[in-house]
Amino acid sequence: MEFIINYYNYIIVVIIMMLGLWGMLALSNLVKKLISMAIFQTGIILFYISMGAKKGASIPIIKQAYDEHHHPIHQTINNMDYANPLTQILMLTAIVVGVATLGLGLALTQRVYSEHKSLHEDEILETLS
Amino acid sequence: MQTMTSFLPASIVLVSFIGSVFVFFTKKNENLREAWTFITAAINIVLLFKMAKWVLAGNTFTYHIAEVLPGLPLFFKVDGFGMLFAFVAGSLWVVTSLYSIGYMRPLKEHAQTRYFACFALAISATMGVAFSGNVLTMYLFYEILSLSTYPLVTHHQDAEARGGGRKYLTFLLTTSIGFALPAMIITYLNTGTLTFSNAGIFTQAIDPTLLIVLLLLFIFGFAKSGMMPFHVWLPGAMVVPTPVSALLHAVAVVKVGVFCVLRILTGVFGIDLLSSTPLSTIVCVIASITVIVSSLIALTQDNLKRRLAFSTVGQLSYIVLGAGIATSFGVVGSMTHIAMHAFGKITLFFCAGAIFVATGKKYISQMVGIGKQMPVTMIAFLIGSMSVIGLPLTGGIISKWYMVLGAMDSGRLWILIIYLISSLLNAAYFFPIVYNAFFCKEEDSQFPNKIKEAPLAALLPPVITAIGTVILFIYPELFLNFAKIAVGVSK
Amino acid sequence: MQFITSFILLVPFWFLMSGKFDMFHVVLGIISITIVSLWFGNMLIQSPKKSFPARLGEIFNFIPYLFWLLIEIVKSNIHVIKISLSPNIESCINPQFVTFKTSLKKDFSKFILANSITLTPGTVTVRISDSEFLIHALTDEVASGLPGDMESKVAKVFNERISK
Amino acid sequence: MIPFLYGAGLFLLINMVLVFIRAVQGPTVIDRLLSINVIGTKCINLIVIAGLIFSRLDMFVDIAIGYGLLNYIAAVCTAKFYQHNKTLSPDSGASS
Amino acid sequence: MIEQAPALIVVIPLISALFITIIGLYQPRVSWLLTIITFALSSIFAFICLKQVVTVGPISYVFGNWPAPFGIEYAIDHLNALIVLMICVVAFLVAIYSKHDIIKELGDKIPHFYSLFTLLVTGLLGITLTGDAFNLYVLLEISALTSYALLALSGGRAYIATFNYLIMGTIGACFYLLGVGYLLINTGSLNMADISVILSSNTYSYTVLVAFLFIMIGMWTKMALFPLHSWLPNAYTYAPTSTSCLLAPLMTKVSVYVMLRMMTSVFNYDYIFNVLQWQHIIVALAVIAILAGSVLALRQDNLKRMLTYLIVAEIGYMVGGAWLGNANGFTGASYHIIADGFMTLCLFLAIGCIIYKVGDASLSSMKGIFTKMPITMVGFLIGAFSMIGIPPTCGFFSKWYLISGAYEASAWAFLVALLISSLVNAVLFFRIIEVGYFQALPSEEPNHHHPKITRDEAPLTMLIPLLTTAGLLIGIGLYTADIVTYLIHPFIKNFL
Amino acid sequence: MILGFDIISLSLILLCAVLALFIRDLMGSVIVFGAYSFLMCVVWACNGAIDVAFTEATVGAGVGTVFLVSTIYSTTRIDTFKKNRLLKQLFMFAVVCVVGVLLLKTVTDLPQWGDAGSPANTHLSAYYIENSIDQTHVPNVVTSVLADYRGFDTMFETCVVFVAFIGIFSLLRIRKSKTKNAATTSPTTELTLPPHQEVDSLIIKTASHLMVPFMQLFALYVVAHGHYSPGGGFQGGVILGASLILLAVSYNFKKALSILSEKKIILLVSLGVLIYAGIGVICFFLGGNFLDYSVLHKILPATDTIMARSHAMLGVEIGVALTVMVSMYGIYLSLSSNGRFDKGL
Amino acid sequence: MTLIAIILIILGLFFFFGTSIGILRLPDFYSRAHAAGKADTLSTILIILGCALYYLDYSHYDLASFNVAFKLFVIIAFVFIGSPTATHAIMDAASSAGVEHWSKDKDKS
Repeated sequence: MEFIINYYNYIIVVIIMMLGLWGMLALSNLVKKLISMAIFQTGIILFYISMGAKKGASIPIIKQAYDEHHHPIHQTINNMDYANPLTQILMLTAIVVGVATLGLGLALTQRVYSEHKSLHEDEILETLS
Repeated sequence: MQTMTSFLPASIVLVSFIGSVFVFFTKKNENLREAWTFITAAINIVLLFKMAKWVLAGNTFTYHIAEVLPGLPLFFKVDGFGMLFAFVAGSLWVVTSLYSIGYMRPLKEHAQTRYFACFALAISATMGVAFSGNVLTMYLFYEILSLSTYPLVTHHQDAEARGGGRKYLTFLLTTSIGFALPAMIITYLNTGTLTFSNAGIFTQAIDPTLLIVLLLLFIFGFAKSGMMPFHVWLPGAMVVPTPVSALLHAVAVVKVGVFCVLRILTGVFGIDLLSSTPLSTIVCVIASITVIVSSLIALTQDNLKRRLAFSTVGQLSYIVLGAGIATSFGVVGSMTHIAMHAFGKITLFFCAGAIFVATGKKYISQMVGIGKQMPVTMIAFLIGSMSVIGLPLTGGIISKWYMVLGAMDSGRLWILIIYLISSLLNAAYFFPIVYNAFFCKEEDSQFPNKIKEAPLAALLPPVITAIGTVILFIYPELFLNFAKIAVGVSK
Repeated sequence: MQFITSFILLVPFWFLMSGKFDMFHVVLGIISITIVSLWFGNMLIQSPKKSFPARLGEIFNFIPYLFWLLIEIVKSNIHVIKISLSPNIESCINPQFVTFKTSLKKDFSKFILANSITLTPGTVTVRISDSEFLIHALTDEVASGLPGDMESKVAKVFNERISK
Repeated sequence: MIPFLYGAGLFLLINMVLVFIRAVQGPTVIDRLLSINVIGTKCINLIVIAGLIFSRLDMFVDIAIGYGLLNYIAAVCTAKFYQHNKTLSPDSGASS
Repeated sequence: MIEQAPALIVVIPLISALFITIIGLYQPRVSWLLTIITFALSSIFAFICLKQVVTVGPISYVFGNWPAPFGIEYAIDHLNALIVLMICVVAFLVAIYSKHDIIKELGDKIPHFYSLFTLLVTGLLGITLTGDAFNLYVLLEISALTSYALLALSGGRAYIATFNYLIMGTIGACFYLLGVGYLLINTGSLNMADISVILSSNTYSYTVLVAFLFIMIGMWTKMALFPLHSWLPNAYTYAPTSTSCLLAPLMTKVSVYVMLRMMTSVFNYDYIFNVLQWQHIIVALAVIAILAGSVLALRQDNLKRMLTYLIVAEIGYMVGGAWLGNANGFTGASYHIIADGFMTLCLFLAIGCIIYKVGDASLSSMKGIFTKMPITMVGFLIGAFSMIGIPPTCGFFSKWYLISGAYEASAWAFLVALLISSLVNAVLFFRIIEVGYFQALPSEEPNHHHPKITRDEAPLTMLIPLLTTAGLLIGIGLYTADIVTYLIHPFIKNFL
Repeated sequence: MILGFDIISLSLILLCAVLALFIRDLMGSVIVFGAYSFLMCVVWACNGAIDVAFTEATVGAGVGTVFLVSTIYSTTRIDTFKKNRLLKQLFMFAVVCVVGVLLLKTVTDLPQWGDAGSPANTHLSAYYIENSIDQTHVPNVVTSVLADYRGFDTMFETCVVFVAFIGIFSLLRIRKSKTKNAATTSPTTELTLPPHQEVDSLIIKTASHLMVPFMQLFALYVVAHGHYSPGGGFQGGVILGASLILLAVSYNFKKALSILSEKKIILLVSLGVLIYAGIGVICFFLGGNFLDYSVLHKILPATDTIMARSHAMLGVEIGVALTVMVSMYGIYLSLSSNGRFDKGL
Repeated sequence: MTLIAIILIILGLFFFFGTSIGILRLPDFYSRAHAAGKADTLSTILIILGCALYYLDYSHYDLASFNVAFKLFVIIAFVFIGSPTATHAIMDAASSAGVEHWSKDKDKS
């Protein structure tokens, strides 16, 4: 039980990723493939975020005091108090990349549909052969 | 003995190459085009003579082209053997060019420009092989030769030519990439060098099994030498116009193959290594089998060119056999035999071509009594076949003599027997032709009793080469000395 | 005019959001507000000719309406929850579509009316076509009580005259 | 107070599971849309509560606003889809 | 400006892509010129970098002036300086080449094409130069997205093919990202050099293995190693010719480079070859890839499609070479990246010319092509010779090293596969040559009077890149020793 | 991190994912997938990753759903089922299981969830947290790392958006009037859209009137205050774009294009990246490395090197916002009108 | 103050519970939309209001906290406008798409 609680995120990550991967490879509908792709990507994002989480830490925005010229006053900052910013930045990028890929995939889907009048992979392959 | 760096070898290769380019771009004017051929051939000869003088004095030329792999440059090195071969190729090129004109023009062959250009390119590559200083360079020019002769082989561009061309390239490329290339690389990895040297390059101890494998890979890798079972391309390529067969079988292609094998045997393995290990026997056995089998096949052929082709296969194995004996005399003999056989065989091919030009006949059975119509041609044919068989008054005897000497030196009597049998077989497949040509019964003769030779341009070359064959008997030193220098035997 | 009005409307929004009053952020704010007002001022303020006091009046009228609406919302929630928690749902509801015509003219007042109807007990606006409201009512009594006094309240807020 | 907020959040989540049952059940797509929309709105609350638990509500509130806006837009878009595409069952849907 | 050269290599195309888009709104035809200028400049800077690397040693360029593990670093060593130069030159040549082709195939989408084109190359350049594992992912995605768009531009069957590519490419990129995640969780760093240092000071755990595995699988998917190759042939076949000319030489090669890079600068020899000991499996995979690629190529009738299968085989060369685990194999793999890049380029350019003039690239339409387009065919022949491995073209030398490596590692299957593939290539290309050479004639005429096939060459903007590439193939071949001693060996020295 | 929230919402997420993949009606799966993203966003907020949560809420859930819906609108909702697929699915299931087991085996090797002492949480990230304020004066570490320490990444991230837009635009755009090669484009590329009626919804329109300006201002606020609170260029840009999308949805394309014409869209989308890259290039000319903002203090008024970084980050964020806004809008327009730019969702 | 906040939140939760039950139990789409549209809005408003109060109290009514409170009001305002609109849109969509509505008569027959 403790194991599951300690590693719950990671287990879910694996399951989600594999679900997405399976969907990408096995499902026939192009839009569903893309949705699976997005699921796969979120799985990875969840993985990164999970590794950056810290028990008892706050968000990575530093509580800062400022002087009258609006310049920050120097203070010592403890790494343990704030969540990991690095993984978050990486994942910001990953999300944007994900949505860009999704958009492009959707554009392609539309074109495939107008070309083959179907979104079903097997049907499209049938029309090609 | 001194080594000098000189652009000369490279220039010979380049001249032919440039000649080929010129030929290609002067397709409009036939005379100008062929003038280029002759001009380049003449320049080549001059350059060759210039070099020959130095080489005979015991010097070697080197020229470093480019260092393509670290420690493994492309470079030319001219020694006696290379010189010998270059001489053969260069001088016969002139004759063949002349013959080509005489052959192509009357038959109104198409795409003559391409033909001459590729011809020059092939010679360029041949020279490259002759002068190459290491296996890599040799391999390079070997491949270029294979590719540049492809348009020649498929000159007719019909279904038959296609089949022949396919066979040609399949065998040559398969063997060179499949066998020679790995052999070369393995050799390099084991020795660190690929430069030819008379002592061989396998200086440190090498696994004997590996050596055997390498030997086989090399011998079969240079399949232009026609070792059985990779000889198939050779008769297959007989569909070509006769001058090309002449080039293929007498001058450039097959000789390059044999040259390469000889170079490998002497320059890479070295005579000492060969004779001190079972390698020598292996080479001899392979070559002997080829000699006998090909001669037997030649006996059964009715198409004159095919018979000549199988004869070539046999003769090539002769040469390899000579080197395989691994004694100085044997090697000298086999080197010289390249030249002797070249002159002899090219005469034969020229004659076959002349017959075709004059009468359109291809088959031996149709040539009964031809001597009455084309006496000059058939006399040249006779001389050529004598040289191939190895009878006195022709150059062939000289080289065979050395080979026999070599065989006796090595103390392997069975090789002598092989030589004997094969000579007999040679005689068996050549003399009936000549006999039937001149001495057939009146009623069997298929030709009118009227002299009607081929045009002069087609007639002259066989005569020249036939005379050359005879001259080589009188002055064998012309080539013999090169060979002796190459092997290091005193003159 | 639209620009100025929307600018004035947006300024407090920005500064209450921002909460930073140093020079840098104020300038940023002004720039942002200007951009938005220039670009979308005509969208926020649909009737450019209306005078400023009239606008203020609308806002003041709107506040009591809002309170009334809040009470109605709470009522409606209690109503919905009563229904959904009642053990026998099917007996206490009788869903039906009801239509009625409104005499409100302005789009904005129609919008307020529609949303108010949605938030008040038992009714949801489904569609407005011209002046006809299609409404889904959950029970019979609310269906019969439409549109009630809401329409007049809305009209009062926006100074509209209704024909009833 | 924090445990209370924690409990409140958990209660919200459990309720979301209940709403989600409707999304699973259907029966029509629009039912799903409705329940998902409700879940979306509740997520705003959840984020605000999470902000309080982190005691950094000033930071979380921006997300909540953005979230509300985007949830609204997504819902409107989907609704618009059905307004254009006047059928519910996919089989007779856009194939006309 | 010289010390900024590493950044400029990437920044110039990036900015020019934006300008192309803007100017393209008003002057679509200018975009071609801009693209050419861009890559000329990039090539110059790449060359400066190369020179500097050779004389001074590896360069490190940090963006934003943050020290290496904290900021993003461009680590330019001997090999990637070379590859960057190759990418720039290839892009330059394809840019010149594309002028007429694009006008013919895409019509009014010219500025978009060039913008995407430039960005694609930006991405590839960045991938090659970067020393940051995550930056690599972003650039990977840039190049991937642009390539999806570029591939699909020609329409028709390209759409579904590209869609499949998109799915596979995303899987590859995601796997890579996952691998980087596992590295991050182990080391807390993203800088390759830094990761390497941290990794080698720790014991290798199971997670490191998974990280390595996922990065490799990701890259194999991207480079279309055999069982994962299914997307490649269709995607490249149905694409606009200029796109396939650009993508075929670069995309897969850069992925191979990433694999090499990961093996060398993140993990180390000891881990890969002594701890994991997968080399036998992967070389076996490479063997299968080579054989399968060759055999499948034999079955194709369309030249473009045939070439795509050859790429699959060539990928096997490089992967196998890299995993032989010795200097020669690694040299072969690295050198083959360059060689194969130009080889593929040459062939694709030639086929592009043929398609431009003849209309399609099926084998039957090649009849009499030698008479019709002799210059194009010269280029094609040289490319084909390089593919087969005939000296002095560079294809021979890469094969040389690969065979050497295979021999040293006693990977006999790989050696044989290399040879077989060479032979299959020979068969393939000579089949084409035969068709082009022979079927010109109506054959049965007795006097061999052939109907004149008029010469009809592609425009000069297409021929010049083709011949340049062909020349480069030979030139690179002749300078192999320099490339190997001054660029590849210094790179490998640290690894082995 | 809030454990209970996480566990329940993750379970819910899993359900959503499964549901999204197995609903037959594509609209249904898109809707459920929207919920999936929203819930994901909650998880991230609970894990302390608020910038990610913000981005996911805007980019992933909001705009992503809109894109999916537009695509389905332009194509079809039917997901036909064929039996012969089953074998492939089973095979893939086996493959995926293998990979999954491989990954599950690593789980125990990983540091525990929320372990502050794991390498990932100590090496680089500690440096950023401890030095961000001193080196850049930006309390939001995410922003400072995003725009400065790893600004080069972000530039390309913006570029990705740009690429996506240009790619989609060039793929889909069909110009009716001046297609010279109309004969070459096969008639099949002309898609038969469902019969289109203008749906004139007064309520939605009026609501958007009210909301759009405030949304815009809020978005600009998010961009401007990225240093102090979550948000920044991407999130702000997406909200800006989303507000435009809202307008386009509630009105029609004519209105939509009158706000931003096609030409302007292309112009602005490049301009945004250009601002970013341009700031980097200015750094060149001032003698710094690419994107070394500290040299900008030479031209920015009244700033030292550290404030220069802070201010340049804002400039960069504006560029990002511009690109993201316009490209999201442009992508929506392309997708929903199937490239015709005349009528759509 | 905290107490008021707690009461508000609990009320909000209660309403939300009602919503979920309603969504689950009500027989047809339109009536469910009633539950969703109404209770959802109110519960959100209540919970956020409670949070705002609590936060003000917690941070001792300083300037920054009013800022936050304002933002929370913005949320409320958006929900106030958005939620009915969304409900309306969905309803309209349903009726356009032709979702059958439940009625007593039909159920009986």
